[in-house]
Amino acid sequence: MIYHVEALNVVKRFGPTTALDHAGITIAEGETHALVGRNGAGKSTLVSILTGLQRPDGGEVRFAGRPAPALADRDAWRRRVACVYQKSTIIPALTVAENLFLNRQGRWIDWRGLRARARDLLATYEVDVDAETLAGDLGVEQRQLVEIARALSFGATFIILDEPTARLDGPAIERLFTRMRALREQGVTMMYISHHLDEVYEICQSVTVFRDARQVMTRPVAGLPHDELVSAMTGEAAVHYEARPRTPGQNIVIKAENLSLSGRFHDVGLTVRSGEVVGLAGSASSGKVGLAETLAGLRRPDTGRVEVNGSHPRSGDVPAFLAAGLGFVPEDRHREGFVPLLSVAENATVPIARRLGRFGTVSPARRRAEAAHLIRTLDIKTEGPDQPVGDLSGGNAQKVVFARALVDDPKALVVINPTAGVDVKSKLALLGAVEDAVERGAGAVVVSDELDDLRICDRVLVMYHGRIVRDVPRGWTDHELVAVMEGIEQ
Amino acid sequence: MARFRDLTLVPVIVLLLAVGAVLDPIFLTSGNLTNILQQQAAISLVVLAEAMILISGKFDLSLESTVGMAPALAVMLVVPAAAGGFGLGLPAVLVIPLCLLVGAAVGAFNGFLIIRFQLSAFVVTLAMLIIVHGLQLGPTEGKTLFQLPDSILYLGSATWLGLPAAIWIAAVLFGAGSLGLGYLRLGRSLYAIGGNADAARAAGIRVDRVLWGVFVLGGVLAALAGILETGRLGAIGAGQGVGWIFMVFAAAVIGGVSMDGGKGTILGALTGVLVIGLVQNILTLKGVSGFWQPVVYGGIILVALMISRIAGGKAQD
Amino acid sequence: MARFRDLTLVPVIVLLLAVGAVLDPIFLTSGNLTNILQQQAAISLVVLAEAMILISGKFDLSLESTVGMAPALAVMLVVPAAAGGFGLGLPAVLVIPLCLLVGAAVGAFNGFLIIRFQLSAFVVTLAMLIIVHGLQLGPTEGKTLFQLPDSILYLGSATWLGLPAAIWIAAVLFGAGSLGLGYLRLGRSLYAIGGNADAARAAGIRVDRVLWGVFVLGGVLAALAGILETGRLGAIGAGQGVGWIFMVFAAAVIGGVSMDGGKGTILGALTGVLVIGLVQNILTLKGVSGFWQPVVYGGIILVALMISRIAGGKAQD
Amino acid sequence: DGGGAAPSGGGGGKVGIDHPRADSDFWNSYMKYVDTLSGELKVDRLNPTNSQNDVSKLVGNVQALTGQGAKAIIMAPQDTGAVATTLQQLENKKIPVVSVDTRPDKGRVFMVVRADNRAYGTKACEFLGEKLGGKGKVVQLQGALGSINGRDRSEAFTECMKTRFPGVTVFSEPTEWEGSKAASMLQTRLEQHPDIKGVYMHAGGVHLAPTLQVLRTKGLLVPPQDAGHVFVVSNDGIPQEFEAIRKGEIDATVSQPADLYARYALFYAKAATEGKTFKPGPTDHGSTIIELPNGLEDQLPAPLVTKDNVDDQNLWGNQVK
Ligand SMILES: Nc1ncnc2c1ncn2[C@@H]1O[C@H](COP(=O)(O)OP(=O)(O)OP(=O)(O)O)[C@@H](O)[C@H]1O
Ligand SMILES: Nc1ncnc2c1ncn2[C@@H]1O[C@H](COP(=O)(O)OP(=O)(O)OP(=O)(O)O)[C@@H](O)[C@H]1O
Ligand SMILES: [Mg+2]
Ligand SMILES: [Mg+2]
Repeated sequence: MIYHVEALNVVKRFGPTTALDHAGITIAEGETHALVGRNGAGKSTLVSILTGLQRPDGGEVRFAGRPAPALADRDAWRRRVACVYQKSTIIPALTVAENLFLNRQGRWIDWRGLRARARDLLATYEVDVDAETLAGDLGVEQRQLVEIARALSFGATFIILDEPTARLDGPAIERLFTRMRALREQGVTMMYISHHLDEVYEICQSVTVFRDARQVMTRPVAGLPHDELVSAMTGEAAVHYEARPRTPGQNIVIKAENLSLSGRFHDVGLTVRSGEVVGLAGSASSGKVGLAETLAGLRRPDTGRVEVNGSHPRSGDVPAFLAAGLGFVPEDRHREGFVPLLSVAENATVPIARRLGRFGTVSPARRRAEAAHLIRTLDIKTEGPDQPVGDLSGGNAQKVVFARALVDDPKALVVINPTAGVDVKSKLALLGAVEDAVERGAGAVVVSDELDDLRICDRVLVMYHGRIVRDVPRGWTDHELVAVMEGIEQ
Repeated sequence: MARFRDLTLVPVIVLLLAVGAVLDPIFLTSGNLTNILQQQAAISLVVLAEAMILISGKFDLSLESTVGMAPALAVMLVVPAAAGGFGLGLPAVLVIPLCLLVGAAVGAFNGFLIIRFQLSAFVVTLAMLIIVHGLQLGPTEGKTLFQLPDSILYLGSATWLGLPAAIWIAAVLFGAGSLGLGYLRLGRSLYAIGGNADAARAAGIRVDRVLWGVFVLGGVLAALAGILETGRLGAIGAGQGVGWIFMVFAAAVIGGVSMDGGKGTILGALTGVLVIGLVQNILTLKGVSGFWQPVVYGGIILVALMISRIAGGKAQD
Repeated sequence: MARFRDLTLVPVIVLLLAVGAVLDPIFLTSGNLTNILQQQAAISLVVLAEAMILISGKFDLSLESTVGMAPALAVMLVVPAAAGGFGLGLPAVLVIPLCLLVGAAVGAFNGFLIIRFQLSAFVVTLAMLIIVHGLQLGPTEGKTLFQLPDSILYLGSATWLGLPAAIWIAAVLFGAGSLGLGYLRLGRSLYAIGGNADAARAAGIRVDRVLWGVFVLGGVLAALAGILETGRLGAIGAGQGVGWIFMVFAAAVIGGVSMDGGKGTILGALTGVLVIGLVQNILTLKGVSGFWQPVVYGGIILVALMISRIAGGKAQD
Repeated sequence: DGGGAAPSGGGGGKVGIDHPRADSDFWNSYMKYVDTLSGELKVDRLNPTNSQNDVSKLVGNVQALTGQGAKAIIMAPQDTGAVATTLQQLENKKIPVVSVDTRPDKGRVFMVVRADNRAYGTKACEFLGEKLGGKGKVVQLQGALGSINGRDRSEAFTECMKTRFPGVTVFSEPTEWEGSKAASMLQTRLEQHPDIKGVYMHAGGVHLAPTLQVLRTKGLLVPPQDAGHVFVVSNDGIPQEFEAIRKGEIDATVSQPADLYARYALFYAKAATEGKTFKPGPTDHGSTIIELPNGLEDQLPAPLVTKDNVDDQNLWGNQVK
């Protein structure tokens, strides 16, 4: 049988790290093939090899039985494969329209025509973005939608999607799937990477599992038990989330009244007690992220103020919020999450640097020890505390951001999309880490587009058009919560 | 909106015109304004070159040395030894092609080191700034070349339709640059490369080849600037172009071109050049003391920068 | 591994020492080596300042003007009008504190414009390069200040334990800088800010305050460099420090400090200074013709850059 | 000729002045003299411009001055080739040019007012050559090799040494008019050749203090009678050089007459606006006018100042305060 895409015995090393160790994948014509594996398993590395961005150290890639084109021949690659990369390939200083048609605008650009085509394209994929805005002004989510629309618009017969849904909310994911089904009907082959295994079951026909840089399993999805898939990824039996019972304490750790930020949210009030996890949910543009960033001190509200752990840090003054006992996981890890050139240890320990030595010094040994501990508890896959975070896989970088939020034993936690791009096992670990912190007496706000993340919450505040419309206690079903979020049920 | 971001300096230019007119009756005469344009014509070509290089995310300090060295070397190749040449006896008509060729060669060498060897553009072109200037000083032994072939003098001194040819040339090239960067796929690819080279590469843009081309074009424009300057001055001194590069950067950046790449327009860079030209002219007309002139001059650049910041609304980098 | 990345220039230094020793028997004498260090002491402080500023992701061109202006202004504040001063009659012992204060003020003003107004660091400090130099030219009317208080001459000309004081001062400051950036919380925060200012802010680092401090410290170091240079030269000319900034950047960048921020070490910058000092010394000893000197000099910088690229293994920016 | 008498009733016109640079002691004194003497000589002048050592600025400044109605121009083009076109244009407009300190290679000039820079080099060479008895090693701290004055001094000095004192070895150091480079190069050279016995500095303003500082730290700043004395000849004639000569720290300097430059530049410019002309031959102020291919040149005296004549009140360096 001739496969549409084959990667055989691929080896790729980055210095001491082996990202792919004789791994491979074979994808039949017209199927949607999932690639799953834990963070750092080598998925994105395979993507860069399948799209001709990197040369494998060994092994080969074949399209429809023929060897892949030379690395320099980008046009040939682009005819064979389109891709949504895990790392953004949007160019911030250009408009959305131009980003969509980058390098295929025609020799002379007809701007009016280009904009019209861009609007059509955006409309086709139901992306609610003005074609003339600068891509840099878009939110993470909108940016992701633009990338997806671009990749799908090439008319390539093979499309790779590397964690396209990590930053999308439910309806957007549904729209993407509708699109993918239509493409499959047209005979397009797809490779789909996600840490949401239910999506794999929903959209894919077969699945390949990578573990520790090797291919460990390839199976049709139909009839594959969920637990078996998870244990193939993790190499051990699957563990399920179990609700931990809690009773909130009396201390109020986060309190806000009359908070407003024009264009984002209005007149919002909430209190979070120690020993309590409060969820913030809402569909796109509901204002939940803006609110969370205000609670963390990143934004200065137009009215109202935030009380953290009994003190009133000056709004917009992040260090004051952190000093008041706040831990924070930002929405976009690349922008506010980590310093790529600095090591895992340094990134993770910035908030406690003052405790790692005397007279303003930082002892590297103590920093490394502290980091080693975090690496163990959060299960970060890295060469060691000294590896730059920029070299980590996406999910592991997210864990470093988490480590930074937890390192100072915060009294209040604000985490935004905490498990974006994190594998199933690590997801439990990260959410467990939030719950551990809460058991130690912290109060937490969890903002997420993923309902799974919200399961740890004692109650979920649902936002709609910038206002908190409902306080949903534990025990909700997906259907109920989504109905509130979509404003169907008030 | 986006269209007008290039033109944040227009109010500054209007202000300078008004101030100039009040300060000196000569200022708004067509003669004086023509002078300003002519004086800025040569340096504006270097600004054009630098703007393109900056937009594609790179850096070239060596352009200023090419302004002197390219015409000097070209002239030495064609004039007899008695006039300070190498005495090769090449035909004089070749002087302009040779000059542009020398500029292209410097650009190509810069590109080679920066792109192939992945060396720091700043230090490579800094070293080249020194080396290229040395390649003028060495053969000329620091002497001024003043027996020049007529052809190299023509462009910088001729008048076409009542305006100096240099102004026409600069205008046409700025027009071409503006259209090219606005409407050509190749031109747009500079923004993509400067904005995110990896993404540009993933989108199939031949990043290395385009960058190389930009460096070569930059060298050619600097050489052409040298030709215009040579015609305007009537000789090639050892200091031709020396010290320009700072003004070139200042013009480009106050004109809205980002030092971080991917941002800015050719039209914006042009407004930057005009601001600098107007300031210099006003300072000259008023005869501000040479000692204090730098303070006034630098102060005005700061003010222009602030206005372009306020009008542009965004933090600069 | 990471430890040695700073020291990619060490083989270049060894090579230069070997070449120098072969070319001239004087070269390896302790007298000559001391001279090299003394000659580089003042500029090395500016490199130290620039390295810190670059590591925190900013840029300062105006340091070179501070090298001349700060001591000149300080001297004019204390010497009588007959010696070219303002005739304020301030006590002469204040000259060094005043000089450092002036440097700090320039740094603070730079920081103010760049951080508060979010203006482009390149253009702000370019304008300030011009303005600060003008603030020296204006009051001195371009004259060299010859009659200096002894205190300002002392540091640059004294000898401590058989070595020029300037060498000790530079050594101590480089040691402090290296330790500070390696082991102080504040020092480490420069790397975080230069690497990703938003992330640094979200991690609780007071980015603006730290950056401001870095600019002020940079100004103070440049003023101190001015004091050392004044002592070495015995007078303050209008050109003191002028033209240094390119060499400063070259030294920092070939020493491994990135122009993009967040990368590099103080020790690396020091090796960059040493390379430049050795090259200059060898060229002087060999008496290479002044006309061709730039070509040799620039060529050696390129070679050093390549070696540091090959030894460092990573693309530069 | 007509001296500086008659106030211009008719015929005259505004004089445009462009100064070459604002960062050297010599030119600063010149600018001061221009200010004071233009009152004394009743010269009607426009605001002076300053081309800051950049010929392309000079061209712009001259355009601005003629735009403002200058009827004669005083300039000091430091790049003598690159003003050719400008001179051509001025000639077309019938605006006479007085060139101070430098002699343009091409293009009409009404009068060149300068002392011979080659003569500076030769005088320095003769002085040093004799003091050293025609043998030994000397260092020449050059200006910028791209500047005509630096090159003239340098070539004349080297040539004279080669022909008249072949026993003297000359080390030429290109300092770009920078004190810092001068100090480093002299220091290195003295390390290499401790038996250096003479120094010729192209510019006292920038080279004097660094040279003295280096000699002092090397213990070479000793009286002329001492065997270890290094003979130093400077150039410019600023007061600090005279001071150093009096103290015996340096031995001589060539006084470049800043005052005469200013006085006769203004004088000839004014004369030109009044339609006066001049002929080659001796003048009433102790100089000679010579004929050039492209105009005339008044060669002003540039005396060598030594301990013997350092207190001469006619030297400009003794008049400034
Ligand atoms: N440029 C690089 N330099 C060094 N190491 C790298 C680089 N890119 C990837 N790696 C390493 O290769 C391994 C595989 O990374 P990869 O990005 O392929 O993982 P992934 O499976 O996509 O993980 P995730 O699910 O978190 O995205 C990781 O250990 C990572 O640290
Ligand atoms: N940086 C920004 N500047 C201006 N408006 C913004 C910015 N970021 C987001 N917005 C807009 O503010 C509104 C609320 O956004 P916010 O991110 O707080 O909501 P959200 O619930 O997180 O939405 P989403 O799920 O789409 O991220 C939206 O209309 C969004 O487009
Ligand atoms: Mg990945
Ligand atoms: Mg959001």
